[in-house]
Amino acid sequence: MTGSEKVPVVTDQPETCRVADAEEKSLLRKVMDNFADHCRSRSLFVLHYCTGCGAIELPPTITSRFDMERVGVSPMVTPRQADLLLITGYLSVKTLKRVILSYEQMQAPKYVVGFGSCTINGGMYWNSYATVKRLDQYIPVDSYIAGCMPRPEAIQQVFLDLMAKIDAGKATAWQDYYLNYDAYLGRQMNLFGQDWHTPTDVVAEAKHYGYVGNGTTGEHTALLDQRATWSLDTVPELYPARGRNERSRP
Amino acid sequence: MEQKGTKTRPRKLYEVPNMDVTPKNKGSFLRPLKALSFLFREPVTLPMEPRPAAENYRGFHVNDWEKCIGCGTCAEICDNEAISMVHIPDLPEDHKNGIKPRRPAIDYGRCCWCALCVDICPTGSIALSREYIHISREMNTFFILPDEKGMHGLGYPIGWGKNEDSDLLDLKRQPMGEVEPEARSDNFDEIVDGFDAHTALIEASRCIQCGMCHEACPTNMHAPQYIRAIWEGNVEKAVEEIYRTNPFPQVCGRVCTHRCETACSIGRRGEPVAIRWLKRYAIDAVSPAKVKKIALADKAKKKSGKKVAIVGSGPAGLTTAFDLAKLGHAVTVYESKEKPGGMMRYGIPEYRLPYDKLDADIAVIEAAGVAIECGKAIGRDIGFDALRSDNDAVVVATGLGQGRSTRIPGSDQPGVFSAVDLLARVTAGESFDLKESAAVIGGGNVAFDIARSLARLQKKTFGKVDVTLVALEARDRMLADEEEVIEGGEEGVKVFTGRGPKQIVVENGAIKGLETVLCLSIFDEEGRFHPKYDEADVILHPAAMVVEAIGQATDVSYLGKDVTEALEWERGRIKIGRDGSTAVPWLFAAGDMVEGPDVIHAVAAGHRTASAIDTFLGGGSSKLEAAE
Amino acid sequence: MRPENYRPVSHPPSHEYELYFGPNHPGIEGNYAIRVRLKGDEVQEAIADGGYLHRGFEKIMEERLWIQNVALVPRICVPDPVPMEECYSRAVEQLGGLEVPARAQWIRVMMLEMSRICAHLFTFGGNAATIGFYTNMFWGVSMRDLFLDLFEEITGARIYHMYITPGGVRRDLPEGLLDRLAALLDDLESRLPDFEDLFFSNTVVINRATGTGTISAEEALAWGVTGPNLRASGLPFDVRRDDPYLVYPELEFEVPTMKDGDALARMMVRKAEVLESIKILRQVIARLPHIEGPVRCPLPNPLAWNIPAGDTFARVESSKGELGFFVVSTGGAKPWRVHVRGPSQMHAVQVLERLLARGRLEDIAQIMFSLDACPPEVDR
Amino acid sequence: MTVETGTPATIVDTIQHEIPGIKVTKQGERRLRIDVARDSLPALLELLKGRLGFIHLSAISCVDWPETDEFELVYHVWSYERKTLASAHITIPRNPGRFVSVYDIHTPAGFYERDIHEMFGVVFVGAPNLRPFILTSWGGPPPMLKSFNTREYVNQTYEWVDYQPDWLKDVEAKGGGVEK
Repeated sequence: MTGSEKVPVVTDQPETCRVADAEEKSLLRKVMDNFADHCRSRSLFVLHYCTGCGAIELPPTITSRFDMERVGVSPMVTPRQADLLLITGYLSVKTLKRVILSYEQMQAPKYVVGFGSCTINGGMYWNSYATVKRLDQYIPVDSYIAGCMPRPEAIQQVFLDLMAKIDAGKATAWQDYYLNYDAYLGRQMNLFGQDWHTPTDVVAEAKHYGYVGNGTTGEHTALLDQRATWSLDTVPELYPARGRNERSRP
Repeated sequence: MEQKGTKTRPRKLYEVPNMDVTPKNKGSFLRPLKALSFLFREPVTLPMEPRPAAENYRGFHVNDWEKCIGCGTCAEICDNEAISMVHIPDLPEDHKNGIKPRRPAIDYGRCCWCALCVDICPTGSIALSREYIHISREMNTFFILPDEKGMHGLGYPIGWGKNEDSDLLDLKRQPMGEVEPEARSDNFDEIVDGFDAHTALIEASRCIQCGMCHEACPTNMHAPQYIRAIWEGNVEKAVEEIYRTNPFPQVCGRVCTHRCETACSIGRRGEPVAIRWLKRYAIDAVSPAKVKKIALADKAKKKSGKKVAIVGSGPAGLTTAFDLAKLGHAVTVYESKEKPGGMMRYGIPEYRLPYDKLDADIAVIEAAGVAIECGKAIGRDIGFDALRSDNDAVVVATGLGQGRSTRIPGSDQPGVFSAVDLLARVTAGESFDLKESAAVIGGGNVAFDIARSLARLQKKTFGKVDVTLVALEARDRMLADEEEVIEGGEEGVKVFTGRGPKQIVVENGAIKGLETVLCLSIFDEEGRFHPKYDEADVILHPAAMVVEAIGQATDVSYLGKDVTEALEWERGRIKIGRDGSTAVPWLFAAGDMVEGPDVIHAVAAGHRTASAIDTFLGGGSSKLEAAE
Repeated sequence: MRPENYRPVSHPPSHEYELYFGPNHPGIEGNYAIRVRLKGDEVQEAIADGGYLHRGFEKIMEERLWIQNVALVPRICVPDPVPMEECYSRAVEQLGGLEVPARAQWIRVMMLEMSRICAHLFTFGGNAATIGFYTNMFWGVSMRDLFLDLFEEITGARIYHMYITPGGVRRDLPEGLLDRLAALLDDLESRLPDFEDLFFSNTVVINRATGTGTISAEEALAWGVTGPNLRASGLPFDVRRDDPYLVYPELEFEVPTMKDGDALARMMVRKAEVLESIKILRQVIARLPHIEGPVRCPLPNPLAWNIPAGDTFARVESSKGELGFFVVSTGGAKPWRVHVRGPSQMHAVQVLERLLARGRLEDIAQIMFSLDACPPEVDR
Repeated sequence: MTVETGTPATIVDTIQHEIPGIKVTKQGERRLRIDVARDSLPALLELLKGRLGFIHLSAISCVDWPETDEFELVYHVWSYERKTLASAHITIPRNPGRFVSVYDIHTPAGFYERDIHEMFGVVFVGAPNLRPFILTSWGGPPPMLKSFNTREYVNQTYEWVDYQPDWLKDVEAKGGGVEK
């Protein structure tokens, strides 16, 4: 399961990743982008995915008592319509795969918040074989909240903080996934095995959004290219119904 | 029959009375619309500002740096290895009082806010505040070094702090049995019972393994290790740990000044772990033969062919001898008195240190190959030059054998004794003119040793005790150990504190008593010894004999003129380097005569000296270093 | 946008198809998946897929000191953490021969019942949400939050209290807490008719939930169903009464049951249990002020605390059913083995698979939530 | 002679009468410990369930004992009528870790056996479903085995954050730093 070589960690997202095209932008484009950012920050749809303990504080946050809908934060059941992915605590390896699939399905711009100790440095489960220790090695993260688990007030504040960041055009972690996709993919492969791949063509998306950098492609994405096409049967573990389980076949 | 009984047993499963909550009737279709009334109720929604947390909320850490001693117990108990100790060179370091220059840093990528660190903290410095919001993308902000202001310096009030209910430390020592004062006051039997296996285990379990004792001990005994071994029930391992640094476990297990216990973290808020008694328990629990085997396990197989002579068989001399013998050198110890042990035998009364226990320690040292020649005084029986010429190196460790005199009027009377001299006579069983009443001048441990010895002899001889002890220091600043003062009082020693000796009153050639005056101050403004007295406040303590216990001096006349001149001197003592070396290359000095003040320091000096001699002799002292 | 290598997935030419329920869906508390094979909207077969919340608890508990595990155990079941603390602590007490002081026993009962109310209120909401009644969820969750405020006052934390330790509890109650609890219970009681109007006697809800996911009494026993789910099938078994612990024998309470064993019956049993818990809490409020004394027996230094060798099985009635901890000690400072038997290990796997196979697509979420299965308890 | 049914004494008598060589110990008011040879276990469970009312299989616990090279399996059965929990202890050799399934006696065994199979690698012959449940993404050895060192595995597989906050840089500049 473990690859021998470790991929260097990108702890901090490059702050300048939008500067390059900012220079090329026309004034109108800039104004439009700022306006879009402003609007985005006022309507955040949170993917309804309870990945760990911290999710228990989400119902209070969303419902009457702490009511986050008053600032435009609302749950959303499908990834494709969601803006915000909350990693509410520890991630088992099995969940991480689904998280990556969900994250890749979300439309850019998309934001990720890590809840509590477990997403930062392993937390309570630091010596558990089953959980992932650092979230930012596998998907880019916009913000972390300290706590085990963070209470609703803290979650409120992270929403407000994130909204301010989006409004200011600084919540750009998602671009890092495109710019350094090869490194992210490499670390995912280290954990899941070399045959790991997802249905989303991230490199093509990077081209679409215009965030192709030196790190977008590399040795790991080359492995993906060898596979050329994706089909249900190539990821047996994710979709065990295929070929694995005779009982479910009619 | 029995089978039949079970077979015909009625199945009662469904007959247990129960409460059926089946709804009687469905509500009207419109009933849910009642919820519309909520439109006019006050909303439960809270304002966006974060609420203040509850009074014992477990939020971010705070740590009072003034209180924190850097013991690292918080890091030890932490579930998640979230706490690591950070060495901060700016902070004060105080081994004696158990303070390390380090403070806990906390990883909020690990912490689970269980507050076990708070509950176990020996000082009560660490606490959890009511602050709970920290949001950042910068990983480094999640690793913090909390001080009393908290994570963001905002000074939130403390939430979960030290509390008696949740304190995880056992602050009470296991009780130590002692012989009752009535039963002990007329004999020299050992007073302290020692721990039994069960109490020793419980006492050992109190240790939090912070290692403050190790640092505080002059010879850096591995106290945490042997305490852990005792807790594990492995006394042999404990003895092994003890012998790594101390060949006098029997002695130090009884009469050590236990600097370790002063530094003990548990002692911050409670009673320190009884490290000394645990050591005594360990060594008492292992058979002498086994002790020998353990102590000599690291003895060198080869002989070095070098010879070393050691003058004086006190703790410093014998420790040096033990180390050198284990390294393969031929060591001879010369002792002027009849039996080896020096002050340990002739200075410490038997009720504190039974002689057979001391003999046990010395037997191990002899088993290492050390030759001890008793009754051989250098300068009297053997010349110092001969010693020099016969050996490759010489160590002098003759201690402080001479009592100092107060030189007050009457101190030259026949009935005035020096404490060391008298203690030695008591040990040797020599007779002296014991009187029915006695006065002791001095407030240190030696003064109490002689006072309590005299009390015993008086009780034995006359059936009653009349010993007065006069100390210069006030009661709360007595030099003697607290337990000496208490036990002495129990045995009938009358203690007068804050008084200085004025004169010994003599009438008709017989001592009538000791006159003392009130002491106003002991030291002058520059901190020098210069007591001031209130001459008007005079008390006469009736006594037929007086013992002076105000300090000792050394006698180095045996060195001879040449050597004395070749040596460097400092305030009447031989000047030595840290390793016991003197200005004369082949001559080393150790123990009370050059340093003081107690057995454990002498042992430490012995180790250093032995190591230096081994280097001087060209032997690799690798073994000793490895043992360190 | 459509990736370049996108190929449409072709289903086999069959009127049967497979559907992946979860892991990100609102049908169950937490991160869990069900794979269902459907014919039309009739479920042919359901296969539970767990492990998304697997943290290897049983393994890492073997690596930690007895006291350190106190911080770990509540995390086994997020919505109802107190029974975990109680069960683990009691196992350690049984092995170590610790006596829990009377006052601590009463406080523990209080904590357990508060936690039960919280868990049931949460389930009220969840049950409603699975059939599209979000108002009830909003009410349930905000009501529960008031209890969490009290928890915060007592223990210093909202969710993971880490309050019950072997030998008692960590601190005594803050001043005036019992009054505030009494007021909150009154408040809750006064709110229950609202829940009743909106939800429990709502014709739509009753029609919708009647006959959904029915478990007969025989099945319930055979499948190892416990807790409210068992009682909803007419079997009045409750660990608190059958295998009593703490001061439950001194308390008066009923074990509510229903006969039907369907989703509605399970909801009703939970509703009745909230009332019983209120009753118990009122007794605690009346008795606790008269019980003086320490709240924890003296513990040895936790860094050097060996528990005598042996094994024990401690049981607690959690809001979901029978919770058991099998703890083995070899006389060391750490447990040799801790086995957690969560009630959901039955409910969320074998029982759920069987029930879903009888149901229809639209019932799946409701059945899952009506069983009140707690996936972290399954995965551990 | 009539023996009153329902008391633990009768349970003990019945069990000992039916299955010779069995050791039954009373551990507290409602706890029985039964040590039984592994071959007799299914018969014991049948007896407990069919005649004595122990119909609820509370749990099956597995304990790894590398020193004796054995697995200990503990079957906890509860009787709703007698209010007693009986824990039947058996040991099976670790190699091969193989035992017969009791699914046909107690349905809940299906889950526990599957769980033990996953976590310890014990194979239950006749179990309906031993497919991976929790550890579908796992390629390593059964993690609950004592021989599996989770800490070592974690250190090999994952990286930790290397914190470099400003205060630490200051302290390091002065010669201090994090003590290992």
